[in-house]
Amino acid sequence: MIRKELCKILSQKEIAANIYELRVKATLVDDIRAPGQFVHVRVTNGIDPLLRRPISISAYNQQTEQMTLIYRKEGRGTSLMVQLEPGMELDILGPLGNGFPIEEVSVGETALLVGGGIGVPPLYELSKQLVAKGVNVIHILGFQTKSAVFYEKEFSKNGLTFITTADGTYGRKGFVTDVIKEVSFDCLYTCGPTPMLRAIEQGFPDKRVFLSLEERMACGVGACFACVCQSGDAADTSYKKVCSDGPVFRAGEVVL
Amino acid sequence: MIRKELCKILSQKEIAANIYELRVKATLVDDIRAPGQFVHVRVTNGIDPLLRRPISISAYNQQTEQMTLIYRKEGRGTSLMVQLEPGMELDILGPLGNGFPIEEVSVGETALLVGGGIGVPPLYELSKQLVAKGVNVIHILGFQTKSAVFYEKEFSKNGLTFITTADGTYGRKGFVTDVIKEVSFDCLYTCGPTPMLRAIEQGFPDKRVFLSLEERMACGVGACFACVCQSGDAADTSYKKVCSDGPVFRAGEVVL
Amino acid sequence: MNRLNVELPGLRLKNPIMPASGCFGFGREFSQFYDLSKLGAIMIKATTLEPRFGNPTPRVAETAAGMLNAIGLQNPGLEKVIAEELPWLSQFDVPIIANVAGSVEEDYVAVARKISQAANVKALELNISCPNVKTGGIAFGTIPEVAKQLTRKVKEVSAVPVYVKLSPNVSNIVEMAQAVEAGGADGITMINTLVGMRLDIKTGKPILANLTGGLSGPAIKPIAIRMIYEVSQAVSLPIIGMGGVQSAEDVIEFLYAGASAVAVGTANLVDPLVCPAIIDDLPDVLERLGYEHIKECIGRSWQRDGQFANHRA
Amino acid sequence: MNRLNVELPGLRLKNPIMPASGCFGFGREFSQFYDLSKLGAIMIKATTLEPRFGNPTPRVAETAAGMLNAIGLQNPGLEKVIAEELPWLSQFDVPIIANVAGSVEEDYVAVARKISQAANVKALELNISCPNVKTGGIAFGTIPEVAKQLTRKVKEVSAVPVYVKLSPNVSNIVEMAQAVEAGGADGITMINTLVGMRLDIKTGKPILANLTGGLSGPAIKPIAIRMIYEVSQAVSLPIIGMGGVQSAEDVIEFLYAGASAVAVGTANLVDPLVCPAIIDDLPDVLERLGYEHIKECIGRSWQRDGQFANHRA
Ligand SMILES: Cc1cc2nc3c(=O)[nH]c(=O)nc-3n(C[C@H](O)[C@H](O)[C@H](O)COP(=O)(O)OP(=O)(O)OC[C@H]3O[C@@H](n4cnc5c(N)ncnc54)[C@H](O)[C@@H]3O)c2cc1C
Ligand SMILES: Cc1cc2nc3c(=O)[nH]c(=O)nc-3n(C[C@H](O)[C@H](O)[C@H](O)COP(=O)(O)OP(=O)(O)OC[C@H]3O[C@@H](n4cnc5c(N)ncnc54)[C@H](O)[C@@H]3O)c2cc1C
Ligand SMILES: Cc1cc2nc3c(=O)[nH]c(=O)nc-3n(C[C@H](O)[C@H](O)[C@H](O)COP(=O)(O)O)c2cc1C
Ligand SMILES: Cc1cc2nc3c(=O)[nH]c(=O)nc-3n(C[C@H](O)[C@H](O)[C@H](O)COP(=O)(O)O)c2cc1C
Ligand code: FES
Ligand code: FES
Repeated sequence: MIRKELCKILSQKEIAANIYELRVKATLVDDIRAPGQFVHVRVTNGIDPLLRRPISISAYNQQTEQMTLIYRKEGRGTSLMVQLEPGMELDILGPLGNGFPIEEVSVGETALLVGGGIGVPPLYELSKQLVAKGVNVIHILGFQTKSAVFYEKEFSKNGLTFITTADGTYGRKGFVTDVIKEVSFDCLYTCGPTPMLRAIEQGFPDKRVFLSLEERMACGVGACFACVCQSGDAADTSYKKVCSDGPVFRAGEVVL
Repeated sequence: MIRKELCKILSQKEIAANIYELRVKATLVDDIRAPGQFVHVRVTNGIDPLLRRPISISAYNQQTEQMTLIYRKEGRGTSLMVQLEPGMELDILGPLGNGFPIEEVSVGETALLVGGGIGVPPLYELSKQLVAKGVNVIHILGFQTKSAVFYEKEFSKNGLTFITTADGTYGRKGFVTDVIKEVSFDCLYTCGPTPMLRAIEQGFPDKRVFLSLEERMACGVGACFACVCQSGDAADTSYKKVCSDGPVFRAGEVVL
Repeated sequence: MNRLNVELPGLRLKNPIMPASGCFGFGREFSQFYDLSKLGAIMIKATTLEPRFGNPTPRVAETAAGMLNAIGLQNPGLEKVIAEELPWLSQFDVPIIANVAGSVEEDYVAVARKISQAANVKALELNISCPNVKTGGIAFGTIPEVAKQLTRKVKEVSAVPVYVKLSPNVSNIVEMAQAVEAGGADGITMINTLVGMRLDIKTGKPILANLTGGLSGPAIKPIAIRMIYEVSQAVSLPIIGMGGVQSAEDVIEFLYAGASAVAVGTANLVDPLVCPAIIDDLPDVLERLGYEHIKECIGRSWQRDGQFANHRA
Repeated sequence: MNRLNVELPGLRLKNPIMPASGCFGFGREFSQFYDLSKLGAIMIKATTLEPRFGNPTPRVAETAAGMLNAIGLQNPGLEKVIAEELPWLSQFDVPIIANVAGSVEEDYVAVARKISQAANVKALELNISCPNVKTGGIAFGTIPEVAKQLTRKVKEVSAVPVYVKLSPNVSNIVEMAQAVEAGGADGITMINTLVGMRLDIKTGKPILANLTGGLSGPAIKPIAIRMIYEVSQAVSLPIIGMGGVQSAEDVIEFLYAGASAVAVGTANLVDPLVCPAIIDDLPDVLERLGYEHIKECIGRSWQRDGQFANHRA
């Protein structure tokens, strides 16, 4: 079930340049079904800004009813989120969409998790759940520059972790796609900018690949048709909604 | 000089039902010239609400560069002001307009100060300055109901103070105009709702009477012509601006 | 006592609140949040003869106190709406207002004839004002003679009353309203969105793939109020008002202006529970303002005082 | 290097920023806050032949991200503006754009002839679009043929270039722009305010004494951008854009849309220092976006990529 809930802020901290980790307590955590689902955040009761902001759930714990959101300070909405302090309340709608299918990879197989920038957060919970299941996990995380890198330690606990930076100030210089070629895997999960997703999709036509997409949204629940993408099957003139059919799709399922 | 200044909040408290007393530190206090001037407050950096809110200066101290604003929680703007806490900053434009002329009353004379509801605050500094000058001061303060009464003690220190409430729950039942008839005075200063001002103006055509007006404002500095009123001299087709020519006018100077 | 019920051509409304077309899909998503029978009515997404994919993305952009959309009438097409969406909606005790769109007159007529026969469709809303479709749409909505003609054609075939949805992108909204009245419309819904645009500060290019989009939300409310104020005095048709409604107070303001019922659009996208919240708030707001029944608010802005003797305020 | 200078008919602007007419009076109040020579130009309050008292109060009402005004062209009249206001303004090194208004054609012509001869008046802004005056005003702004005729008459007598200020309250803004171009206009300023209304929740009556007022502020920005985008591609006249500008980024968005300079209206009423703040911010914003000179931004939204070879982004 999707709930609209006033959630209590537990903590907030800046974990890299302009990257914030926000922990909240919320009963809607009970209804999260898979890593990669997201929530839709109303950053103000007023009209400035008007629309909600979609943010991935980067970790959650159903025992404690807590979840973690990691976001980058971008424009007006996320700048207002930065001002949240412990004890305050935040209007959250969720959980939304369909997450990464962990049943697609079996015990003993290797999963490759590839994240670009602000696409990294949802992979963290995925990584934890895959490891708990007994899957080998390798991470390739791409960032713009050294100061933007976050969660290297956390991911490293779960498996081999490569970091790339576009400007070479940390880890390998270049893009995640440069590193992918060097590792072998059974199943690939990825989230990040569309050009990255497109390169990955084209690079591994024969593998099990799951992509998490971003699109500008209004309702977040499938009612307004703002966030559609075309079906990958050319004969099928229907559409998929990123918010309710996605944000995670199997490679080829939709046109990137 | 008028300044636009980010002023530090010193304290805020609710002094009657929905009536708040806000103390701020501001160098613009140096430029206040008379009681009855006002400031124009921007309650948010954003666009909701867009316009500033005019609030009278109810007390000020040029030694300490502090001033006090007393306001009623009405709509969106004043509701946001209620959230201000010590240490926060508030964008204030001021001091604005022309205040009450204390030079119009001489030592030993009696001044009657008549305030209605949210017209009471600017009279407080006026009362203090008149007493300091050696003028006898009598106050008649009208409120809706008992819970809305504020500053009775403060005014009483300066002189005889009558309280009226419209519903009779405190002080005399009725309106300030019922009490005025019973006192004698040399000069009258008043601030409050227009019907009250009109009654007072008509009641004492032969006395020195000064009225502080309210009008919807935009700029607050005299540029936009939002807040005009007609000159009391019928032959004069010009206009007066409440924000820069007022808010205090001599009775008869403008059409109420 | 029900203080909220309103009767309009074809529509017995429990209350004057309904989601606006395009902001509620066909109701399925919102049925997760509350019982749709609570609503006065539902205006479903625009239906065209054939399925439409709509415009490329991005389709939405935010603006100050508003948003732009260029969905482009995406919908599954008449057949599927009749076979799947309307029967699904019939489980709820709520009248449906079917939003009818097309590129040419024949499309409108074909959709209107068929959809007006569905059991739960109690009225049509003729969408002659969608700014996001290239052919037809906009011209129907800005030329009085064309709007009148289309209204007449649709009236001829419709089994239920026809409301015409007016575009605010005109020099003279009264003229448009009078034209559709002359064409036989049973009511008017207004306003649709204003045509707007946003540019990306980095690239300099339009944010919306469609370049322009329709502006909705609180930003347009003063324009909607003004137009309803003008139109309600110039025609004798009832008006369903919309444009930036977010609260019960906003609803009252639309009724004062001259609307008989009110649709909520963009606000559903921000708060999926906004319609039931408004419905729950209305009785208290009426009480506070001193009205026995919501009908007393209708047209108050231009009625002479005393017209409603039983107003207590 | 000056990265901000722009040349327009009659106007050598140090920078493309100027206060919009009616939001700056005749500059006196703002001169308390900063040196007016800093501005690109000043658009002074509308001047009419005779003094005007304007509308009764309340004259302003707030709306979501905007405001309504119904000042009604209050001004001291041509004679006083020429005898007192313009000479006072001549102490500043800044071109003045005189906003000319009237009820009938003869008024416009009389004001234009006289005021265009003042030494510091470098251009006229023909206000054919003020929504708050009963006679004349609005009709001039919505009927292309009338606008063209008026433009021609004023051009005949004006000693300086004539810019015509367009109303957004029309079905077809391009048609209006083309009409004034055909009438001989040297430039266009746009947009004026949209007609709106607010009702008092307690009384049900309009808040403004004038009933309706002109909507300005951030709420209308997407409409202004769209209209400038359309008009700048359809005429060959330069455009001074306005409508909701609050920041240097907003200025860039207007230039992208096709404006050559930008006026700031309502924002002056909220922050009297907004114009100098924007002027100070612009070089940094240009630097960040990779432009050598502000002119490179003009019309970028519709120009083909690569048209400006020296853009670094
Ligand atoms: C399913 C999904 C999951 C996401 N998860 C995360 C996350 O975990 N962490 C994170 O930092 N960001 C995430 N994003 C991106 C995030 O939604 C945007 O960064 C955010 O909306 C920007 O808001 P703003 O007000 O700061 O920026 P502004 O640029 O001021 O926003 C203006 C408008 O554009 C929309 N917008 C801007 N950028 C994006 C974008 N990339 N995707 C969708 N809409 C956008 C905003 O929602 C808003 O409506 C996610 C996006 C989607 C669709
Ligand atoms: C010179 C002057 C001095 C004032 N001094 C005080 C004071 O000391 N204490 C106090 O509580 N109030 C004072 N007021 C009234 C105060 O400005 C309004 O109560 C306040 O603006 C309401 O804002 P809001 O957002 O809460 O209400 P809303 O009703 O949401 O405001 C909507 C709009 O209407 C305007 N408005 C609403 N009421 C008034 C009003 N009475 N006068 C002028 N504009 C109004 C607002 O400024 C705003 O633009 C003064 C007004 C003026 C003109
Ligand atoms: C995302 C979106 C989609 C819309 N689709 C339609 C539509 O299909 N048919 C229609 O007549 N109006 C459509 N509209 C317009 C609304 O029904 C309504 O007239 C307008 O948005 C103003 O109301 P609001 O400000 O409450 O949103 C749409 C509006 C939005 C925001
Ligand atoms: C209080 C006020 C008074 C105005 N007076 C005039 C005027 O006299 N002449 C005119 O052409 N435009 C007038 N305008 C319109 C502005 O010049 C401008 O076109 C409009 O407000 C849009 O810009 P903005 O959103 O930046 O305010 C006025 C606007 C406001 C808010
Ligand atoms: S955001 Fe509304 S359908 Fe996806
Ligand atoms: S508020 Fe602008 S002139 Fe007084």
